[in-house]
Amino acid sequence: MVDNFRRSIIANKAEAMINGSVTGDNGVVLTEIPFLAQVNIRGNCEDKKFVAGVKSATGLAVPTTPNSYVSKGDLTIFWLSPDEWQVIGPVDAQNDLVAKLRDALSGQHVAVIDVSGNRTALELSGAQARNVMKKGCRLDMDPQSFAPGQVVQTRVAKAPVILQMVDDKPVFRMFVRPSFAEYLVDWLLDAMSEYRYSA
Amino acid sequence: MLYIKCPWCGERDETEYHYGGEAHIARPENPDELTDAEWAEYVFMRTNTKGVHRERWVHSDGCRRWFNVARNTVTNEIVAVYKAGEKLELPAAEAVKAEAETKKAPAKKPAKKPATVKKAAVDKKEGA
Amino acid sequence: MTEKFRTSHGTGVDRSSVINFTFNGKAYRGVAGDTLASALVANGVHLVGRSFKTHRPRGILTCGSEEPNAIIQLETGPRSEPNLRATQIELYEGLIAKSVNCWPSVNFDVLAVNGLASRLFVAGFYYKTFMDPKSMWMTVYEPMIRRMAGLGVLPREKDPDTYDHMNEFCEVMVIGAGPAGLAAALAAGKSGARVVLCDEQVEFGGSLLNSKEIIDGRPALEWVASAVAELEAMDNVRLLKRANAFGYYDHNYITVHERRTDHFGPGAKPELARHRVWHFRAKQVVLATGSHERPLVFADNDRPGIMLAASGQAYANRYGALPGKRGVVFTNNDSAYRVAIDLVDAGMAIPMVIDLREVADGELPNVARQKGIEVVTGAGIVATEGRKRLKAIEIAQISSDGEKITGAKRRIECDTILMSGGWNPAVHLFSQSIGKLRYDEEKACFLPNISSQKERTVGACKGTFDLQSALEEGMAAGALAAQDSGFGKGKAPAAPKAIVVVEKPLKAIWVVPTDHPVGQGPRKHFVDYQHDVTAADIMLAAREGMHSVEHMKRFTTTGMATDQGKLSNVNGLAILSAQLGKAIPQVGTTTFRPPYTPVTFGALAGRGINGDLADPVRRTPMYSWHLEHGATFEPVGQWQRAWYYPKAGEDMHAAVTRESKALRDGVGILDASTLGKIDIQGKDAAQFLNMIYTNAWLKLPVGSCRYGFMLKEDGMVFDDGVTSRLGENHFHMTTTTGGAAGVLDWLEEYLQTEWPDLEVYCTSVTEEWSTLSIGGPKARELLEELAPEMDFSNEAFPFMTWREGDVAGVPARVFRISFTGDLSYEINVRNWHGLHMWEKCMELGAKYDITPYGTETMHVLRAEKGFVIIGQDTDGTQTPQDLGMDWIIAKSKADFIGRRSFVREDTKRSDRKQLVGLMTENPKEVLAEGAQLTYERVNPTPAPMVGHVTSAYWSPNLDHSIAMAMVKDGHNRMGQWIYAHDRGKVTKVKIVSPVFYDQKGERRDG
Amino acid sequence: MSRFSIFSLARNAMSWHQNWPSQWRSPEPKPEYDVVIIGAGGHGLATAYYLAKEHGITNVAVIEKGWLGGGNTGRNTTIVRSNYLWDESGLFYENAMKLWENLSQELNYNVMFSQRGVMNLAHNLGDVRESVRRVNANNLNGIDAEWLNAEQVKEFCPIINISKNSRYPVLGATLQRRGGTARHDAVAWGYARGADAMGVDVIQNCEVQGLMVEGGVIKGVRTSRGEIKAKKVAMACAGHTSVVADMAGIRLPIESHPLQALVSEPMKPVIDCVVMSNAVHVYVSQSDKGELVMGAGIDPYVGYSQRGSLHVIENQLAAAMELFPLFSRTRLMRSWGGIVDTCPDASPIVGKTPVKNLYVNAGWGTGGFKATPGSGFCYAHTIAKDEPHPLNAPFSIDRFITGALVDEHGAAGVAH
Repeated sequence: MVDNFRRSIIANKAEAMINGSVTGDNGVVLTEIPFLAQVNIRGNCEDKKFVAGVKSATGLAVPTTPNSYVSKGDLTIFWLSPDEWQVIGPVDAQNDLVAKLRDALSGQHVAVIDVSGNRTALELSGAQARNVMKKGCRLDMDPQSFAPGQVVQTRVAKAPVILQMVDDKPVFRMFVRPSFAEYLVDWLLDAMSEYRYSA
Repeated sequence: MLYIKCPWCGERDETEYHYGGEAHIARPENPDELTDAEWAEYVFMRTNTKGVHRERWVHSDGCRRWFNVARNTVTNEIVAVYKAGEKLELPAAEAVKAEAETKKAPAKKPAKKPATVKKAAVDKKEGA
Repeated sequence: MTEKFRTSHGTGVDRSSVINFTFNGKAYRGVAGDTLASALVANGVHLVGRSFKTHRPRGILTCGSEEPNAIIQLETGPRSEPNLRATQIELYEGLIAKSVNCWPSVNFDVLAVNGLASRLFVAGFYYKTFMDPKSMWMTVYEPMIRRMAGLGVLPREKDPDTYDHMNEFCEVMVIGAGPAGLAAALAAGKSGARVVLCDEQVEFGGSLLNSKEIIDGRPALEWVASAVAELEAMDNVRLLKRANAFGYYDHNYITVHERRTDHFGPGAKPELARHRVWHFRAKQVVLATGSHERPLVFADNDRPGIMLAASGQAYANRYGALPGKRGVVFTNNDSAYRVAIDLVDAGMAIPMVIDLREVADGELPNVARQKGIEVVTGAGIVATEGRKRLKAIEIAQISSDGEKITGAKRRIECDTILMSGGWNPAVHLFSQSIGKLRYDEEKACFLPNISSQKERTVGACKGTFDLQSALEEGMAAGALAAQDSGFGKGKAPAAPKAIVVVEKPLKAIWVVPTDHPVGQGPRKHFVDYQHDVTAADIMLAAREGMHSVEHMKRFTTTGMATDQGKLSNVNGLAILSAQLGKAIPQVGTTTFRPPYTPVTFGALAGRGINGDLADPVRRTPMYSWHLEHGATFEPVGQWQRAWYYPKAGEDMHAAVTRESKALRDGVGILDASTLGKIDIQGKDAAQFLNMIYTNAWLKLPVGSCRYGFMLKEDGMVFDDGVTSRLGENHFHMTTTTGGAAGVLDWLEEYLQTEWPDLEVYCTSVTEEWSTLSIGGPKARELLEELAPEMDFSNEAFPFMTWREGDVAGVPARVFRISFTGDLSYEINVRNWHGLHMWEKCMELGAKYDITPYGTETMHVLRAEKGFVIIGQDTDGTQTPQDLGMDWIIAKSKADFIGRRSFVREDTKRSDRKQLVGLMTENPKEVLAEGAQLTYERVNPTPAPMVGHVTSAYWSPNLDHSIAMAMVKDGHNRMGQWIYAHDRGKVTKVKIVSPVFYDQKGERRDG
Repeated sequence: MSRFSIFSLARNAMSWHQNWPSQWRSPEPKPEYDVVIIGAGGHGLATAYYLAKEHGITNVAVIEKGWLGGGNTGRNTTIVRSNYLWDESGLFYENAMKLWENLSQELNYNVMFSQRGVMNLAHNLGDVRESVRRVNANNLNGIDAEWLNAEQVKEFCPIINISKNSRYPVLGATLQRRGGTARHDAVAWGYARGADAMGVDVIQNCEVQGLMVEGGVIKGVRTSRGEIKAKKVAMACAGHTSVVADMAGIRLPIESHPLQALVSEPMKPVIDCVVMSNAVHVYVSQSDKGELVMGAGIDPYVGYSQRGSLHVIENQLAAAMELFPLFSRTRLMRSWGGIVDTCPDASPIVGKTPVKNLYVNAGWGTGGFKATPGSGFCYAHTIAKDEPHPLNAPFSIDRFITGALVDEHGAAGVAH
């Protein structure tokens, strides 16, 4: 069923993102990927039952390495903290995910929370994407330090984000709280301006 | 800009954290049994160490874990980072340094705070 | 005007590419590669500025960032920039520059009259005078001082340029791209480590750019070119030119200020950030920051035409601009002989080198002699002539202790002095890193001694002044730094071969005598040029008890000018030491602080200078609707909340009156999405809440809600909100808008550090949910229409409970809670449904004349009910009892956070300031929030204040003003009249219950 | 003490300034003093001055581990104001203000106290409420204070951006016209010279290494230059108070934090008053030399390093650009840090300690410089009489036990 009621909080920025993006080999492109399913899981990964439960519900082994994620098909699990993970799934998958996870983990000290609305996703890609990230993010963005398979919680400019390295084209995905989304878009578009000029 | 190693997320800039003050001040288990002065000791009094200071930070922008840092407040050198509930064994060299920092104060504290409170509380925390 | 002093030799300029520019209103020509200073030198212009205090004519002294004299106002209009150094301004076509701090012109400066009174204007004179009469300080003396002070002028317009920041990480950061730095970068780069090499100059090469050294049998610049080419070819190496490493902070955090577009002039594209501040976190640092030549302190050593020797050499060799027609070299060391030789080779007349040392028998002096230059040893310049340009000097033999003139004076006509008092390693960054310095007697300078961070120092910065050793040190340090950062084996590549010239030691004579005792005659020995500080000033400071170098600096202002003491600090310290009869290390040095050279404010602000980018503005999903419907916004922390929705012609009062009545009579809708929301789960969740809140939580039924206070351990209220039980072990907590992040950190603090055994998880869901508060007698009807399948009757859905269901086609949690006292529901839907839900409410609510209301109306309505707002009615000094809310403290609980503090002497007083309502005599008069209260009407000052008005509004529903206040002993004074004071206005007010409206609470059920 | 004046200046100019006497002696420590003051900053020196002047106690040593005036006295942004919220603070700082107003004449030393007016900006409705509250409290306490609306703010300080679209819109400001700035070094020097002239020994390069306590009574101090006996010992050592108090086993509710400040290059005058914005941590004035003098926010962690983090300055300047767009093209010339001793309620501790005849004066946070004369005046009284002056009685250590805090946090009036 298509949900005709939902609206992205930055729907008003769609055009600005298109105009602000620079295509081509030396470009950088900013887009929103709204409405992704996001489910937060709290639990004890040293408990085999927990690991098994997550596995049975998602088909994925819960990542225990800090700052990493695992993916299979259209599901991804982010490590967020020693007892916290976030499952990212396709649009509208959240109800199913929550049900499966709660079922698989019932009886354990866990929390499974649908947080699909708690953040929206921005994707920054292109040859200059890494340079744009470096302007706003205080983490080491070089490929040897931040590679596909890694996800961190940090800040871009002054917006808290979950930052996923999707692939090394590079593609960065930022999960940002909706209230910060317009600020972050404005900030990124401003930071991209020099590449518009030089392109 | 301090560079602090979160025990889980790794090294991050100071701006990702919030400072949580002196570490190892455990909340008394039976506040009602304390005198006002003893309660004030818990709520307000701080060591404010010049030298290696054990303090708490929380990785607010990251994993939201509270943890402990032993930092030299004169040089900002971080001597150790350890998780909440863990004990810190200072490396021998650092222990000597820390000792040297406090050497200047040979006069020792009269026990302003009943040792039992602190001890009980500390045991509780560090055993946790 | 033609470039009369331009030669055909400059290695760094392209004489075929002519650039026109204007200086002090006059047109000149320069060439590509010139700085403003070199172009002026080429044109024979030396008078470029006036000193700060006595407006003495000053010339170009240096060729770099240490320049104290040639201070320029560049361009006009919004891009005008004050206080730039001519030695660092790259020439571009059409450049317009003028000297600062002179009027009407640098040639004829009225304030030069100050020079007449210079005998009065000694160090610290202003501490001794301008005191009488007292009133004249503010009216006459200080305004006069302020008018005279200051250098350039800030443009009044908004800066049209942009700035940005870049955060980078590297294994090896090499600062300074002279021979040692280039070598270090090469060695480190070959290891594969990420290497950064930065330099403040336009080109890499450092001192080699200015000299005529030979490396590997070729001109050194060829080696530089090949080294740079090699580095450029390495993917792992980043090269930054025009990049001043200005700060060395904790944990190897290096900050670099890069000037990216200034050299294009005003035509630069504003999209390109004009300046960039780089933040580097380096595993290892190699400091190759070089050294600064030190001026000699001799009589009237500040005339235009007097220049540092190596700078004169740079103008000749690099820029092909001769400093003058006929000059002398004045030195205490061998390095200046190179200058004499190069200048002669370049075509300048250098008849003489005056050497303070009794013997000058090194290789270089001998070469100079072979060139026919007269070398006068054991002698010094004891006087100079020429007001706007040096005309002549007098030299004489000096006693070996440097104290007095021993022979006859000899007058020599010349237009240039090239002076060298030795070299100060640029230890600024090393010192900033908390590295410890030591004083080296033989080199007469401070050198790095003990490193504090992961850093190595090489080359001239380490006191290694010979080229071969500098190259070798660089190679070694680069390789080791790479190894320590995990790359390579630490083996240094072979260094190239330079020609080794042995230099003899210098002789430090800190003040060259003249024919009267220093400071006791007309001749002045300048130490700090820009600030007009003389040797006599420093001696005076010492006499007056300023024995610490810091006292001396502050008393005389030595080192406090825009050159930050690069030229003056060591000379000043040495003169102070001599005056005190102590060795230099005993008197100490000063601590160097960032920045190494001044950094543009805009660059430090970064993208932040563009309004909203400075700090996030947080918006709710309904923000766009509020905006379209004319809402006025109120900032609450970073959030923008709708404040009120004025209709055409309405002011705030009218809008709020309309909104308030609408809610009490019909139905109103408020965007409450900004409230903090925390999901709390686990078998110990209720027990945890029992410790966190003052009231009891264990027995709250599932499906119910409860209002709670959180206290800090000092017993004072710090946040509040409604928390609902979603399941046996599952709660939904709300916090204040501003408190959300702090409360979550605080909950985690207790959970993780005090009670780690509790099985509780807290997760922020603030933005998962959009919250719409729908209130008023018609609220139920609207809700029933929005959610036909839900039962909103009082029986099925009583006050302080919550239900889940489909509302307007989307899943929702509906909480029946009220901050207005009226029947009220808070609908929570997923963030992305917020706008839909709002629009649906407006659509279906139209027939009830649903009225959107903002925070102001919300405040009025809650005040009518006497509900407090944390942060408005409280300020961190109130207990729940002070707020008249004893009922919220569970008597049954042995402990909760803050409880113990209640029984402290001051906290348990019964006459603390307490929350009450206030009514004015005149119903129309609305008190001022912040009015102070007294028991008595007339009071002398200081008057005993007994409290203040925390909230005050016009209540349309009561047709009366209302106010809430904290009043000392207020709970015992109900019905008493007291007095409110607001900026001279006194209003009689009656203490009443803070619950003004519907005191029996009959309206909340509709 | 030779008097300073334009005439003495002219007279000395005749002899090329060769005959100026030292402004203070450099005495060797005596074996014993009536009072030893630890710390030769503004507070310690002022205390010695008033002990001698008001109480006739001149057998006093002020001992200093470094150079006099070298701590926070010489590192602050020199703002002086007395518009504090609570009666206790307001009356205390107002007493200091009255002393400031005659200080140059009192000390015969031009401390360049310049009452150019201090504005505290309000950027949101909460700020406005708190500002009005403070103005009214000040007025009733006899302290000059005004509320200015945005247009009046602009009139008083024309370069300020009051656009409604600013990220930090200016809704108004409080103004204390009698507030202003002073020349910080001169305050220390003036007090040192004045105290010295009355016989006080100011002993520099003398570090306290221990406190001699016997039976709960202070007997003296152990220093790097030997033991010095004293009937009374008074701490005035700001950021290092915890360290010194610890030598007597006293614990305090104090944390020492880095606090940074900076100056720009000097420019022709652009701003004549002092502007403070607590909300965004911008505090700015322009010195008589033309430099913008700016204070930043306090770094959050305990620190004795006298250095802070650059991002604090970057954030401060970003906010400053919004308020003063024309600052963009000036340049940061110097930045530095101090060690501020902060109390949980943002008010100081001035009074007795559990050790008899040992006194404490600390916890000034950002208020220390402006308090200098008042602090010295009251502290001297406390030491001389062994009981607090009524003005500093509320600032005892005991308040942390009784709960009678003087909480200046909520009042938007704390910083600087």
